[in-house]
Amino acid sequence: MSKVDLSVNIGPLKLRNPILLASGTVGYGNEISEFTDLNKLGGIITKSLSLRPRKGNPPQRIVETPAGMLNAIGLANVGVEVFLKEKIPFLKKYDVPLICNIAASTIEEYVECTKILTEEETIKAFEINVSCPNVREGGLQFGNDVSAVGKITAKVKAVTGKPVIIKLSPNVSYIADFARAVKENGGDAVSAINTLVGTSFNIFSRKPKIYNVNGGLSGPAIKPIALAKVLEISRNVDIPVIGSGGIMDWKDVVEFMIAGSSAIQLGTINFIDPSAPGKILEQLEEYCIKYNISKISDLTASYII
Amino acid sequence: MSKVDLSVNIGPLKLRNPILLASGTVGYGNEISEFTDLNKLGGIITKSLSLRPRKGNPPQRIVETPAGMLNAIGLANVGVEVFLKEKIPFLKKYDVPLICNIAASTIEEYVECTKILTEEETIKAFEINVSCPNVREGGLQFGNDVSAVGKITAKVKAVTGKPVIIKLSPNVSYIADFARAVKENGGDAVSAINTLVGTSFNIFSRKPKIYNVNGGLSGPAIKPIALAKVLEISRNVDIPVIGSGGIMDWKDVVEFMIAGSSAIQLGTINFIDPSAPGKILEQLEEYCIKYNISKISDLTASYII
Amino acid sequence: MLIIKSPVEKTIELDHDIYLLKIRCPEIAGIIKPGEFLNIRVSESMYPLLRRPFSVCDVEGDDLCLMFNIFGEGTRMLSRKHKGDLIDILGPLGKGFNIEGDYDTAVIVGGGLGAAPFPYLTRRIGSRKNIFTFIGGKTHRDVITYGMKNVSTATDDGSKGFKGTVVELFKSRFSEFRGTKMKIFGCGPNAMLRSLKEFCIANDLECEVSTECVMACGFGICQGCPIESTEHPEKYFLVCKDGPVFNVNDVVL
Amino acid sequence: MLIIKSPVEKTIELDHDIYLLKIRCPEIAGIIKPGEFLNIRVSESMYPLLRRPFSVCDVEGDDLCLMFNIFGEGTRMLSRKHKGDLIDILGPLGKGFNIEGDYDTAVIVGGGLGAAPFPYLTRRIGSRKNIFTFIGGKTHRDVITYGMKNVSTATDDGSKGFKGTVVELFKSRFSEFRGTKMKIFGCGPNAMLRSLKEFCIANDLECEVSTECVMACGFGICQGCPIESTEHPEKYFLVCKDGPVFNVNDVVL
Ligand SMILES: Cc1cc2nc3c(=O)[nH]c(=O)nc-3n(C[C@H](O)[C@H](O)[C@H](O)COP(=O)(O)OP(=O)(O)OC[C@H]3O[C@@H](n4cnc5c(N)ncnc54)[C@H](O)[C@@H]3O)c2cc1C
Ligand SMILES: Cc1cc2nc3c(=O)[nH]c(=O)nc-3n(C[C@H](O)[C@H](O)[C@H](O)COP(=O)(O)OP(=O)(O)OC[C@H]3O[C@@H](n4cnc5c(N)ncnc54)[C@H](O)[C@@H]3O)c2cc1C
Ligand SMILES: Cc1cc2nc3c(=O)[nH]c(=O)nc-3n(C[C@H](O)[C@H](O)[C@H](O)COP(=O)(O)O)c2cc1C
Ligand SMILES: Cc1cc2nc3c(=O)[nH]c(=O)nc-3n(C[C@H](O)[C@H](O)[C@H](O)COP(=O)(O)O)c2cc1C
Ligand code: FES
Ligand code: FES
Repeated sequence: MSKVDLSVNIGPLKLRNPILLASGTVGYGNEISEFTDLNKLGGIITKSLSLRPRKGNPPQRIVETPAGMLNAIGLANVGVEVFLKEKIPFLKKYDVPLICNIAASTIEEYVECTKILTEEETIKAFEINVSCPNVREGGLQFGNDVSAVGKITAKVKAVTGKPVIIKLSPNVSYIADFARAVKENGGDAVSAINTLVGTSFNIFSRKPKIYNVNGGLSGPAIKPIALAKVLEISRNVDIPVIGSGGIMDWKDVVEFMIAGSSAIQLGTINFIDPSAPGKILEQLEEYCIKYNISKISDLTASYII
Repeated sequence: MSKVDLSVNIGPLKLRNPILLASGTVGYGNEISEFTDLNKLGGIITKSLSLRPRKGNPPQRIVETPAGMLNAIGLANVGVEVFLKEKIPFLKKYDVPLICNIAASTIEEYVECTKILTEEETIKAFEINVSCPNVREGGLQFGNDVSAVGKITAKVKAVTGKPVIIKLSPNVSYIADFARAVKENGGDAVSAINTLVGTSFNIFSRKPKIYNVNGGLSGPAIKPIALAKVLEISRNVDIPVIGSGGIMDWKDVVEFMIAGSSAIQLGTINFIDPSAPGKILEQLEEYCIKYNISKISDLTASYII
Repeated sequence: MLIIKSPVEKTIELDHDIYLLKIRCPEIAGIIKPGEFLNIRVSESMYPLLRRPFSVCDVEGDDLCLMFNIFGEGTRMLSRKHKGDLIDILGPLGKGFNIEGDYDTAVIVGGGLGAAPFPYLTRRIGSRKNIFTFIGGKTHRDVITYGMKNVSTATDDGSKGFKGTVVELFKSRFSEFRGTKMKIFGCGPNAMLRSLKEFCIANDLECEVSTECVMACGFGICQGCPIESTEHPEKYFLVCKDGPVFNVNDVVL
Repeated sequence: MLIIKSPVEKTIELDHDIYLLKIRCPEIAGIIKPGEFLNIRVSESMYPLLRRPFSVCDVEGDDLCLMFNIFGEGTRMLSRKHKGDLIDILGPLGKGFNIEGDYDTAVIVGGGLGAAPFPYLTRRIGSRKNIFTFIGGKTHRDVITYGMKNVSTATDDGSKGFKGTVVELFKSRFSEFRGTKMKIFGCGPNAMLRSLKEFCIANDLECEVSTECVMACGFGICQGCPIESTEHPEKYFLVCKDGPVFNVNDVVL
């Protein structure tokens, strides 16, 4: 047994360590399981699921940018039904907390998805994506509207006894207001941040490189912004924060925890090095040993300001 | 004479070319004049000036981040009086349009500064900084409040006959709303974008690296975000946009113009290569010749979407 | 699928800005098939951020060969690797060409750097089938015939071989193959693949093509690389997992 | 101030992770003074983004020498430069040491890599003055005496020379200099400079110190490098323009 207590609590959700795999960056877990032992992770968050299958946007969906990438996948996913039938069985083979991420265009659809999925006992919590910049209806509009975020939180909480995490949009002036709305409406935690709206043009064709025009910016480029958002929530609202945005190594994990995160998500790094989650976990434990940190959760919001 | 017409109009302001030097990244012009011939530039924008001299924030003011940097200078500047007495004489020696950037903590202070400076005929236009993330009072609060931005625009316009450009904050959900407020209140143009709020921690001391905790993120990391903001304004509001955010070379200039900019500002690149403005100008002209663009202003908002 | 750091054996400039990189990597060399690809991290730093996909061009014993041209910053950095430099490889990835089957003549049609996967295909087909290769490019500078057999060339400007596209060249020579059981292997720009597809459908020819798409991960987790399916318009194939090689009838090009 | 791309002559590993880089750059070598610095772009790419400041360590004919330790990614990349690689240099920058003046003994006090500017200072003072050098570090690994004269060393752990700080060493030897007209030249970590300042003020010694600060531009346009002024608390000095060398009385350390 490890000498370090790596476990963390995200409200009622107990995780054996703070490393989660971010929604949309690990599919439904199959491929990445070849590189990282899912049984060791804190948890895995599914690609956003919608009530019905979504085809997603036509190509080009990806653009590399300086220290970042834009994506406009358009929430391509198999839908809740196929997910339960075809994807859950694989995930059941692992002892890893499964968090289902849900995306929808109406409040009713969020509720409907949650109702269906909450029956599946493998699912330990929900992450509600109110902040995807890549779908025209719903998505962004919800994420940038405090009262809509509050309402979604309350309605989803009403149909499930499992922890509900709201994934916040960074494309707002004061993200703490949104975290407060989540708390006041019974939400258990927030994830911060989703991607930032960005675009890129081909200067010869004068067309946007991304079919959908805008995409979501992720990767190390956004790390300073993500850290500021996490800190803002941590200093203003008493709610657990799951940090994400450009985490590439164990040092970034520590930085996000210091800034106020109870746990963190690895996203873009999985594309570059799918064995990183396992490695980061080991290095994090080494760091704790070296610096005499007996409980990693002591790092959370340990900033000295 | 050049075969290419590089001149651009920013509302009533005619510039010989679209290359401006961004506020806070060239001081008052002295040092950079050793590397780039100011007489060739489209214009130069001063460091933000305030009514009284400001000492600025204690160190550390700068942090490098992936493909970007955070700064929290805190609007250190000599104040309008010393500027007029000691800095203007140097700038008068050059034939370069001078745009004065003004920062303030109250609407009255913006008005007061403008009143004093508008008397100086060397000053061709004003850029009103409502979006500095590095001062506690004023700054950000104004920039994220549509009605405040509208009010500042109207009040400043009332005391000067010179073009007024409002420099917008990117730390908002819908920047076009702010551009619209500028237009409706008589503003002549908007600059987009100022820096994004970010932070960074020393993981060993657990202190923010920046004394001021948060800083403003600039450089190539923010380019996709800046382009999306410029495009959003261009598609929604009929007002000239001066683009900025991570421009490093002539290709970036073209990309910002295609996305909707009438002119652009070079910021962080000046620190890395103070001879870049001159080089970029030459390369831009070569590009126009090669691709038969006889008027560079035809690039503005030439996106095909 | 492996992630492995392997040493460069040799960097050869085949032609102006066209390179062949040999990497000692027995682990992948032993299992990779023609048409499969590798996703390569060209720098340890965050610049560039994403891996770059390259077809396996050839396998020589323990060595993997890649062929590429300098396109942007990533390929430029790759071209500067020296013997002994370690390359971070993720692979083998994707579904390659099916070289088995009921045909006696393999016709290879490549455009520009689309020739990259064919030296290895040629090697693996060996002498079991007849091989005819058609390679095209804009000018003679874009025509790469490294490692291929029975090559005819075409250039848009006529500076080398047939004047016209490589598909036109193939059409003009098509009668020579009458009576043989053919299978076509194509790789190149989309426009070329589209006209190849048309011709193959019109003449009822079996044809596999290798497609390209901007990728983030290369192994199915990002959903970044969709290609329209003919049979299932309600969902996309993924180029990196379901391809990059497809039967030409299965995808909308 | 020049921006110039100059070829590496030689990279020497002086000690574990401590390097000396010689760059052929007659343009700057001919004009730079001790204590002035260079702002160096370690990569053509955007990573790292900003230049890195380094004191001129020495000038040998047309060659500029830098001395540095591997601190982060930028210095790591710099340590890997080979002969002929071009280095993008901005310089000379800042205000250096004033070696003229009414003193007969130069006492150099350096901590760790704070020794970097002193070989050139030593060379330029030459035999016109007496030179005594005190160099300290945490352990013997941090004590660099390259290019210096009359050196005494101190280490915190006593693994080399005097056991204690370099300022304590200087104090313990201070009586030797009684009667001479001294000028102190200091460079090193802030804590060391602070205690040096205290001692110099207490003993009314003339002292110049070279300071450090994170910089973006290095030549006065970003306002990124403030240092508190003793005389003008209402404004900051800029380390890059008004320094990096200051009279110890003029700045709050
Ligand atoms: C399955 C597959 C196999 C390939 N095999 C080869 C090969 O054998 N030889 C070869 O020269 N090229 C091949 N390519 C194209 C090669 O990946 C690109 O030329 C390369 O990524 C360009 O990188 P860069 O940094 O030089 O260019 P940049 O333009 O700087 O790259 C920017 C981004 O665009 C992507 N990109 C640019 N061009 C392409 C392209 N044509 N296809 C996909 N993504 C692109 C890059 O991966 C990167 O994410 C292949 C592509 C795919 C998808
Ligand atoms: C005027 C001056 C002269 C210097 N002379 C020398 C010298 O001769 N030899 C030497 O080894 N070092 C010297 N330094 C420190 C040197 O600049 C840093 O060690 C170097 O920038 C570290 O870069 P990095 O990429 O390896 O580290 P990183 O930590 O990756 O750098 C990140 C950022 O922090 C900045 N930074 C990190 N450490 C320092 C520091 N100590 N001072 C200022 N900025 C820092 C970098 O410039 C960069 O912007 C000098 C600094 C200044 C200001
Ligand atoms: C290709 C891609 C697809 C994504 N899809 C989703 C998604 O379906 N639902 C969601 O909530 N977030 C999605 N995200 C956002 C990530 O979960 C994460 O919040 C974001 O990428 C920031 O973290 P990173 O910088 O570590 O990638 C996606 C991100 C990427 C790059
Ligand atoms: C060090 C620094 C200081 C700045 N100071 C100011 C300022 O005083 N007033 C202002 O309006 N913008 C200021 N800016 C913002 C720039 O003018 C510009 O809008 C921003 O940096 C984005 O452009 P870039 O990515 O090209 O640097 C500053 C930026 C930097 C990096
Ligand atoms: S490239 Fe990621 S799924 Fe194909
Ligand atoms: S580093 Fe830019 S002003 Fe000193």
